[in-house]
Amino acid sequence: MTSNPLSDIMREHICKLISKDQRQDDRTREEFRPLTITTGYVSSAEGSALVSLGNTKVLVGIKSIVGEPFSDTPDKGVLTTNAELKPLASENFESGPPDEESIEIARVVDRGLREGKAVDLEKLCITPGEEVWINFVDIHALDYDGNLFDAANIAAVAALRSAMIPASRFEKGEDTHFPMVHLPISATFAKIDGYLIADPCVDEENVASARLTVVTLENGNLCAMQKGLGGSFTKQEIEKAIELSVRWGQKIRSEHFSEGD
Amino acid sequence: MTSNPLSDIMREHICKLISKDQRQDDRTREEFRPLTITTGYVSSAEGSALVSLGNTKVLVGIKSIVGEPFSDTPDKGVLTTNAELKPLASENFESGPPDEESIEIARVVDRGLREGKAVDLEKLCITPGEEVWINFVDIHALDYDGNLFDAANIAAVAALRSAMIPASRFEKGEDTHFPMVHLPISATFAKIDGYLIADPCVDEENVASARLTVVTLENGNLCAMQKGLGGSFTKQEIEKAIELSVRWGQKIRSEHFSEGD
Amino acid sequence: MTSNPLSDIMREHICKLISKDQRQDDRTREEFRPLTITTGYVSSAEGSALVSLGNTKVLVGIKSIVGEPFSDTPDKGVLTTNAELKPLASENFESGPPDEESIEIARVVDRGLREGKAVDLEKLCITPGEEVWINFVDIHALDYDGNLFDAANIAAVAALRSAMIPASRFEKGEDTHFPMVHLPISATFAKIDGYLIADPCVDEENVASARLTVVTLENGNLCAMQKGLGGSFTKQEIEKAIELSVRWGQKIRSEHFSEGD
Amino acid sequence: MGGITTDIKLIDEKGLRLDGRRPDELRPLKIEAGVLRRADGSAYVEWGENKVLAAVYGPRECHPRHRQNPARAIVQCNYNMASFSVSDRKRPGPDRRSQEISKIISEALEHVVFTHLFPRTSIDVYIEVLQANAGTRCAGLTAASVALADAGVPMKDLIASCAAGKVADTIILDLRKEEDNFGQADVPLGIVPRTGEIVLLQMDGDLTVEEFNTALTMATDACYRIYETQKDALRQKYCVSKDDIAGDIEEAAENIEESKKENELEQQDDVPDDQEGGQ
Amino acid sequence: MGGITTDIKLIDEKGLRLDGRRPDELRPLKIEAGVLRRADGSAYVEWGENKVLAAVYGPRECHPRHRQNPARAIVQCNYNMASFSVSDRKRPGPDRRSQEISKIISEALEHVVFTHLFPRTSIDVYIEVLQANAGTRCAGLTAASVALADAGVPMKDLIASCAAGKVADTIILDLRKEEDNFGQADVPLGIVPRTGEIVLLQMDGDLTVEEFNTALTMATDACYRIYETQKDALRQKYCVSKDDIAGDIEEAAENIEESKKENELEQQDDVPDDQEGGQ
Amino acid sequence: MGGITTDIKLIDEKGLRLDGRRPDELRPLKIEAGVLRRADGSAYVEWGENKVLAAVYGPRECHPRHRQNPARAIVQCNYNMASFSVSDRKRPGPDRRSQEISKIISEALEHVVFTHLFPRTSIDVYIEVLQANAGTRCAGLTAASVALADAGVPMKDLIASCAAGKVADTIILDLRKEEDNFGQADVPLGIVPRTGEIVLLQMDGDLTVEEFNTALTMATDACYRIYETQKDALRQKYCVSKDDIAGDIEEAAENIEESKKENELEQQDDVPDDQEGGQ
Repeated sequence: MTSNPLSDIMREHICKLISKDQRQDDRTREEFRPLTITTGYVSSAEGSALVSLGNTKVLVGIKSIVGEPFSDTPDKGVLTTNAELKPLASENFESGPPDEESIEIARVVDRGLREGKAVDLEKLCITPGEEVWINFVDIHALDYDGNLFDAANIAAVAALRSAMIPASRFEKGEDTHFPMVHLPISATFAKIDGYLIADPCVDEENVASARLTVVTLENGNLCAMQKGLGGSFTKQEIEKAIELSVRWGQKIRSEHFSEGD
Repeated sequence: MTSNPLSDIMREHICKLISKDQRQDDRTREEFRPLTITTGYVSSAEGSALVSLGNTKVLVGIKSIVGEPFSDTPDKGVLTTNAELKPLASENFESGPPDEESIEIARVVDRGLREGKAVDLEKLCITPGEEVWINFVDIHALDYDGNLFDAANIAAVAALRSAMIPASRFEKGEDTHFPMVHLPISATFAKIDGYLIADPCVDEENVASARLTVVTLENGNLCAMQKGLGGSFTKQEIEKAIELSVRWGQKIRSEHFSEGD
Repeated sequence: MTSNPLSDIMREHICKLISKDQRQDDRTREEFRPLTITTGYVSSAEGSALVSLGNTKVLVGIKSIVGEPFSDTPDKGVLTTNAELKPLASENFESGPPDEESIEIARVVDRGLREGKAVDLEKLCITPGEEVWINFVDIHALDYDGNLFDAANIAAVAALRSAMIPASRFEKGEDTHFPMVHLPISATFAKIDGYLIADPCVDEENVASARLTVVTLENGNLCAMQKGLGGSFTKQEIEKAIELSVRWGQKIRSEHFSEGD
Repeated sequence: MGGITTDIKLIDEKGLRLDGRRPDELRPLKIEAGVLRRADGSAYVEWGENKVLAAVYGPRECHPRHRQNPARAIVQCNYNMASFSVSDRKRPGPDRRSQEISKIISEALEHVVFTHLFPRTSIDVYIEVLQANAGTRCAGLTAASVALADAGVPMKDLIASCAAGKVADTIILDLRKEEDNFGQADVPLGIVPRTGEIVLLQMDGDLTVEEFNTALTMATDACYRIYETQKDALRQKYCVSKDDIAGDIEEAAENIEESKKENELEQQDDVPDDQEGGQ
Repeated sequence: MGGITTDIKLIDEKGLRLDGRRPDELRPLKIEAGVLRRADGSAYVEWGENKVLAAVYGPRECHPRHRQNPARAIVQCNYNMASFSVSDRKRPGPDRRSQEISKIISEALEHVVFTHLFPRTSIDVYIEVLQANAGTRCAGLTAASVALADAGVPMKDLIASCAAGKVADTIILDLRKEEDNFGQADVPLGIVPRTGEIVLLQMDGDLTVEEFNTALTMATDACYRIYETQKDALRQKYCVSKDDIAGDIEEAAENIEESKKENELEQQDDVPDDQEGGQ
Repeated sequence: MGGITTDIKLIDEKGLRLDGRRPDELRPLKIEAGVLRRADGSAYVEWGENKVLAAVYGPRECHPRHRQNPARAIVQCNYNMASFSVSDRKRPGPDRRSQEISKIISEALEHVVFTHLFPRTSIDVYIEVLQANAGTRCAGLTAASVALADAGVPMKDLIASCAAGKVADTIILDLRKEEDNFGQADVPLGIVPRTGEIVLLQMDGDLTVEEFNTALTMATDACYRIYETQKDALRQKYCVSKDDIAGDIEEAAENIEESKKENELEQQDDVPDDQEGGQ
């Protein structure tokens, strides 16, 4: 946050590139970094996915237990999302209980899954009012090079999609696939020097004035949105971000989550 | 707590006034500040009261839930008092879990209510040993100009007195008034430069050596007492304080809690 | 941990003594300090023991309640060990939740009791899968002059051995003795300047490079071991420590825990 | 969104809502500046059944020190709901929701405060929700910016904040509790009225891009109306009644009670004008 | 007060209490100074079935720093009950009750310590209740002031502390557990014996003003008796047995055990004298 | 040890274990150095079904300050198990077990790092267990020392770590989960291979002195084999493939998968040799 000669030079360099539609890693302003998804990474989890977005790496694991439903949704399972920004992943992350940054990431990923109706929670009910599946979506940042929002969202969707309900372990019948309905995909943008750029790396995040995350569905609808940081957006910028988000969501779904996958 | 020129001048000024039976706000030593009580301030609470004692403002809200009784009092409801000295109310209050100052206030208010038998806890029993009303008395300091003890006590009594047991919301029959029996009223005194003064404002608290809170009942009996700060009292001072407390209690009850009220 | 003239002189002094098989308190390297055990010190506990090992004093109290067994051991009672290094006992201990030092002591004492099968946990079962005795072994350091590990272990064993299951208080029949089976005794050694010394006092702990605790049983078998601090041991040193530990264990058992005791 | 289904008809045959409002109608809003003595600045907002208090302390020395910024002030907002502000008692202390709201409000306020004037300091904003009925983050941000102005903190502009959303397939303004619980989407917005910049934006639920744009426009228009009420509150304190700065919150509550009906009438007249002006 | 009703007869026909005491009779009290090696000062108090240990460290550097007072030392007391000191296991760590007691004991002790001699430092007092049977705050304060003296901290005087109360409509001294649970009022008191100043005072239950005054007088008188025992403990350590400063707590426990009956006899003689002397 | 009885035959008639291993046989072990970009040094260890990541930051300024040592660096290890690394979900955050492991690993690492070169600094080691199957503290320590080397922290030597134990009255090497749960003893060991010094040692269960010595010898021998794998991992990164330093953890996972069988064959040949060499 503070100003020092090195960060000033870095800022200048990044802004100059962006003004020419260039990035440090040879991307254009609207381009996202390469994405790889490895599901089934952790065999002790019901489902897991290791996602690399450029150099950012996030591991998500799903664990399920049998428990009581919330009293106002007696016929629905429970989905709980936690994020841990481990000090392993960056010198800026600290040990201890989740700070406001991890809470924001967890809540935005959670909102995408919940509002985008990613999982059919009614199918996670065992006995209405008594027993349901309580499912923990645990997000671990392993290597931090910016844009944890999108890496975490995609890892969570991929982990859930690959997960099996551990019914046999709990003597509740046979294991079945998680009841996935939708694939809400998040796209995050930063505003730097008046330009909107997609999928900021950490050096870009450090000089960004504002951040916008847009989560979209298969039909192009919006299911969640979050603006962050001390800067502002114009209405036009938000429209542009939405347009790019819809496109990115379709790309991810077709390249990584097509039927046969 | 520390000594600096300004606070030394303030101390001198306050002591000089007090020696002449005067106060900054034109009171005598034994005089309390004007009191206003607004009940029903918060409609989401079962009962609430906003109390101004001079410039000190305290809001108390009551919430009730159905729960289990304590094992040693199976036929009694539960009353739990919490105080939050929010940083909103003073630059000296900090965010976070209750500190020893808020704990002391909560416990002294609680002791007054409990020992003064303000509420008939047996009438807050639903099914002995199984279900009782658990009632939370939450004290929020909003604006701090000294003597939170009395403002909090009066707000708690007024809030309880105005509260309805939310029986219908919990499907336990019809809402009824809280079973109030007694109205324990607290009076707090500070010792400054050898003088006993009633109802200290914050500038007075800052130079006081000792504090005494006396809680009295309708019949003039005592139900709770608490001495605070690093100074001392003589027996005579305590007798004087008790006498003033009984008078203040009667005044509050007749002016604010008379039958028709 | 830091280096200063006084601690350098102390280190030199201690090392010189040790090289001559001497100690500050007239012990040889392999000698433990005098031990006294007072059981039944706290009548509110089910069992208690105040142990002095030289100037180190530790009080252990046992409290038992009726509760549910762990799901994987439905027919066994529960033993839980906590240690509190109270600031009362040393200027180096701080208030607050257990730090890593108290956790290590609690866990090593616990491991000795558990792995040494000190208590027949099956006899602490009331109704399999439903009710068992949950037993708290609470270790309070009162005066700290080194080697809390052994003082705590011996106090815990003595307290358990003297404890009565409070069955009558919980209306579960008559009080009976705790079902003690084995008496695991711990012996702790420090490495100073290449020498292995038994039962370090605090001045010795301050200059020690490594620590080794060995817990032995009646038959001379090992049931727990813990190496600590940033130094190292050779295989020969460990063999020597084991030999001394077995001897110390037998001595304690015959002097303090003989049948008639 | 609550995502809970209901038989309640959220929009009736005449296109009116549960409380009789038209889709683009705000709940009654009253703002009073300078209601607390001790704080450097404060504001009380009563918005429908929401009652929210905001207090500002600072610029002052920043604690903890490692948060200090040598180049500017930091804005630290603490949003808190009173345990009794909602139907089911809320456990005291910050939960994840309130920490998120505190963060986004802090960030929004940083945009309008001239933070570079006060290096190394912190400007602390405390928002207490005394009574809640959906829309408290917008009410809190609206109150906080009036409190900052009341504290004399130099700012570019106030921030005005309001939510739009969707219930029964209709885009509506300023959702109340039932509409939030049983609705289809919620879009809280905060803008800098002079420039139209968006400084707070969240969305949850299900909206087509067109619906989102409609909601954004509707909320933006409302922000301009709210802005007028904010400025009135400051005028009220500093111009109209210069010699009556006392104004405390009970008075505020009473004043508000009295002027509620007046207000409702007023609003039905003013609002459309403002709406046009805002676009 | 527990406020629980009971069939137990707390005062019998002869006017004696459950444990055979007269209304104004103290439980057996023994105090030993200097029982811990590591602490700068310490004291062990056995008072009826209460066993309390107090240790003092300081004056020493004050942590955390922001608590430092540039003009004087602060006294920080930490009162703690061992988990096994009561019938139902107490969860380890501070609860609200022990935080309140720590606060009022700290404040009382500040009155007698010459704190201005040690600016910026802290004098830390740790009170551990090893076994509890009502009256532990008085026992703790009594022990703490002996421990402060043992630590060589300059003081105006010791503080002596004792409670009076009401059971079965009778004002009695020094309540034990059943009397506290089933009684009608409790008045813990701490005084500076040389001046008679009241530095600790609480009350709960139901008392007329007259009853309160009686209880206050009774507790005050008892404080003077306790003061003598405190001074004896210090004499014992520093004069009588100068070459035997070792005294540790087991020895203390044993000594106490032995001298209990002796003490009970003694008390029945001494107490009335002391009572008069104290007034 | 779990101390739970079982009908499972942990050693079969041929003297082989549940997974077909001989008593003194290690599970397949693969180590990769430098798998994280952001950390100053890192290592990934896949050891049987354990997956462990270690990262090193520092030497860097030590926080909190009061932990600083003016004479040397401190090594602060934080061992953590991911909530999903075990069959029953682990609650996030440090429990007593992980705090103990963090402490003994920190102490072991302090022995090999030239801490006096970096006074007042801290060297922070983070160990994340992503998937656990007994032996994670040994895997963590093994990974951590490779990560320290990868970070360029000056060290006397690496630390190699492995456990031996006892199941079905047989001393065996490198227990997997069932062997740990239903076994009779576990002895985790960490040594400095060049000198044979023992820097980590724990034991739990029931062993005669002779059995313990056998276990210690068996674990020591295995540490020398592990040491070779550690050095290979560093060679792999810094010599063999100087121009391909990228290696990230998925690749590591894939590489490991491919070479597992290869490895198993290799091991059956190499191990006995190493064992002799190690003594």
